[in-house]
Amino acid sequence: MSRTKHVITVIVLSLLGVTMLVALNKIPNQFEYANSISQHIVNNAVKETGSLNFVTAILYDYRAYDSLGESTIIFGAVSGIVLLLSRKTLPVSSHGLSFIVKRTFGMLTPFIFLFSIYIITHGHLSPGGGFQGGVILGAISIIFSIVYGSEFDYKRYTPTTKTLLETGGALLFIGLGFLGILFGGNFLMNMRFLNMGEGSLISAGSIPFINTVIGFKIGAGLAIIFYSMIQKTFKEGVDL
Amino acid sequence: MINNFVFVALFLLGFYAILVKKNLIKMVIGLNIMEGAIFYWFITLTDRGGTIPIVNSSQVVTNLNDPIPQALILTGIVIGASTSSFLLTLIIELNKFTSSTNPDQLGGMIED
Amino acid sequence: MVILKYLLLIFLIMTAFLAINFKEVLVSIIFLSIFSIILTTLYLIHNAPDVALAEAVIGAGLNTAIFMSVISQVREGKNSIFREDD
Amino acid sequence: MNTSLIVLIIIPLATAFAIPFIDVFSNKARKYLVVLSTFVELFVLIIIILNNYRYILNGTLFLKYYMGNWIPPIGITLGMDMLSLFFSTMITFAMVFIVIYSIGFIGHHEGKYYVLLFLIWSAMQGIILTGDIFNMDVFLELLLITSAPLVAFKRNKEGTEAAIKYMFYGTIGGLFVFIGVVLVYYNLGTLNFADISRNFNSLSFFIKKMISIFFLLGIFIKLGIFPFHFWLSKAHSACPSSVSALLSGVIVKVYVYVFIRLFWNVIGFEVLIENGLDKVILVVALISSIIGHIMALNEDDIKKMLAYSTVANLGMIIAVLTLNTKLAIIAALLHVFGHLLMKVSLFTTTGYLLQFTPGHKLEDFKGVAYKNKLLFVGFVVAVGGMIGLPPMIGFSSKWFILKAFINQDIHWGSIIIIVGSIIAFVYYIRFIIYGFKKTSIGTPDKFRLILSVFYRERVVTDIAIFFAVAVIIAGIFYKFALIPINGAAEMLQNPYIYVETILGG
Repeated sequence: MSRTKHVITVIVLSLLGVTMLVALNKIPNQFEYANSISQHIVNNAVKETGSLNFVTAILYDYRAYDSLGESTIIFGAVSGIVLLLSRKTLPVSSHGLSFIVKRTFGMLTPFIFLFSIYIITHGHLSPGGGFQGGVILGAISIIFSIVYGSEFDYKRYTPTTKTLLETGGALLFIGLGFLGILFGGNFLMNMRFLNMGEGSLISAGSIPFINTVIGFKIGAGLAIIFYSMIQKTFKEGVDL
Repeated sequence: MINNFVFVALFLLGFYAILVKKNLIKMVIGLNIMEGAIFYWFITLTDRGGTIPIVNSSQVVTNLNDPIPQALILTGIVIGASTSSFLLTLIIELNKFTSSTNPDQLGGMIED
Repeated sequence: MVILKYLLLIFLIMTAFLAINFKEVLVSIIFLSIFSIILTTLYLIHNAPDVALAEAVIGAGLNTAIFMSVISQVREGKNSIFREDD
Repeated sequence: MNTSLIVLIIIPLATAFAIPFIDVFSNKARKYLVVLSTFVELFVLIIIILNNYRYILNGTLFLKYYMGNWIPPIGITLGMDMLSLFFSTMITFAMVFIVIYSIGFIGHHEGKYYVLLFLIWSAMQGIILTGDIFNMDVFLELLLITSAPLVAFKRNKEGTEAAIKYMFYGTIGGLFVFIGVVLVYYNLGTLNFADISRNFNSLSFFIKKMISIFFLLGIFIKLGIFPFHFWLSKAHSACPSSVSALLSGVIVKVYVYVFIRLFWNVIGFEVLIENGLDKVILVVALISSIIGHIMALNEDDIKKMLAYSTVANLGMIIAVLTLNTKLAIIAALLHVFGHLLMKVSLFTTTGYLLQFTPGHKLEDFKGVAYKNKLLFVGFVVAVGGMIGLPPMIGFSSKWFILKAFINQDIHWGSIIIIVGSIIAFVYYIRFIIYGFKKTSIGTPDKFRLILSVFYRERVVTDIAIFFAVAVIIAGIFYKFALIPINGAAEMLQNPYIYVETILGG
């Protein structure tokens, strides 16, 4: 872009910025908390859903349909990326990092896995939940393909298991939704069965199950994304 | 007042990156900065100075932060991550045909 | 706490500006992950732990990994991008 | 509480998830699953129509569904009123035939193509039936990220470029809609359509204007209206014909639905009149219509020309909507229905005809009429519809549009539409003329052998001809289409029905 075009866009953007700033400062800065729906949620979320963490209560119970849409977005991104990057040539294995790094990660990966399982299952008690835990699970597969080379990742965590995990997780989520209908309620109803007291692990009805399902689904999805991205090929990628 | 200024500054910085920058990867970075700006602005708007929206038992805590914006932003962050990872795949794909990541040969964002 | 917040806000704008205007793409990606980390601390200051955890994991962790893998496969300039030896 | 609403959304979603699952076990089962689930979805919709046939006739259909048993303002509610029923039936019929067309056009070796196709289908149903503003934003994003890989399906240079541009414009549009959602939640505290429209007028004049501006910006970027229409022609032409039929014909209609739902039910059209935005929309939409026609004129690549004519027709639809009379809404909805049929039939026929031509340019169109005479007649019928010849639906919808403009005596609007139709006549006819020209160079069949890669020839031609016949049938019996459209126009004229049925119930 020539110099003048550069300057013009900067001037136009700063003018736009000034108008936005003036407009945004006119909003009353006191957020009327009373008449908003969060007042109801804060007051009786623990009774209705059993989850102590209100953000997880909203994500996986009050607005669980949003999280279904959300995990479909990730599913769509994954199938889009696989559609584009499914190379016809044989993936060449990148040969991983030095021995020291491999040994340290050998010791570290189980704890990362444990941490992500903790984040997923304790979604309704402490901060965290299916999405964040699932991304950490995906990070483990990223570690595999960087530190140990994508061929190691290919053998340990084969693409078929990844697709099975992802699509299985998604179908399980819809199954959990229909389970709500089976119990006489509506789609994605929170069945408060096997409820062992307030703060215990399995205490918020279907929220922990939705958490684990989403966690594994996102972990597998990110593993697929990263695996199909990291592949290197020798010659020019073959077309359709 | 400060938060609105930060939001507008970051939002337009990202917008500037998309309009002007030569490198496609820089444009995706600008997109991420725009999304981060909106999410941070939403949190500052609805921050009542309350405590973390997690209670340790069923007694009602009065002064809690609003949990709904946090749920919306969590969904937004994950949407932003999947859109930018797909955009980057398209950039890898484009690089097979043109050896540079310069959007000008794309005919630029504005002209057809 | 308030001074820390304003300090971090200044840092935020600086890293965003540098992430965009730095010549080297690799360095601007590092600035993007610093941007996410500062955003995480700001979310913690605003009492939003879930969002902070998500931003940390996705912004600093995932985005950087994916940007890096894209950088390694995308070459500016003439040479074909798939030569293995460079 | 009728679960048929959620079943409408979940069936394509479940098939999209099940296709890779079944691929792992046997790759032949995918064909039967794809066909089976399209007809199950069609069957569910027909059941809905037959069940409440009386309500549809007198235009008072309203189905509600509370997600997870939460009462409206707290949880997410699905609502199907006359407008959603009209759009949902239109989209389901179009999608059934597009899926069958792509079975013939693309074949079965592309597993991920059908996954994305069904994800788009469930995203569209999700947007049409949802009653929650953030949920609509999530599904809009889902529609964007699943249609972008299909734009880049051909994996050549134009396809990838078009997809990158499509993604950037779409994401920025999505961000503006999200800012609108943020402002709505901050000022009103609720995310439910009915709850927002109930106390939207309690806001100050300035905030109402800001919220409607942000929503307008987001929707106009996605619709490809005048200042942001650069991406649309590249995106709709760089993909295989079945995908461009899907994009130009069906996905764009969902954004028209979002425009109507947002500015009639949620924000209420008086707010737009009050802050003078409706005149702005009218002018911008008409400019976009004229620019679309002019750009289509100087474009000689047939698919880009069809994409620009979509921009032009969208401008026309949005312009007529802003007149906000009952007749105007009926005209707009009829034109949405007509344009869907004609655009899908145009893209399906060109998809078949383009396999005989070396390129998409005008000169390559020589002698195409003699390859498949019946199909070229279908092409001519669809072109006649777009121009507005009497028996086709294009004529009746343009007739209503002109009547709506004249009743409001905005004569410069009707002049622009007439001039646009004349320009459309010019740039469509040249393709038909070239089609009938005899080709002097060698036998054209030489091309056919190289390029014909169709999986099943019969399916492609039958679907294309079916759509052309549908254009004529809809044109003659458009009175039947008017039944749901009248009901929808009634419901839009008094939005309090929507609020009472969702919140009052």
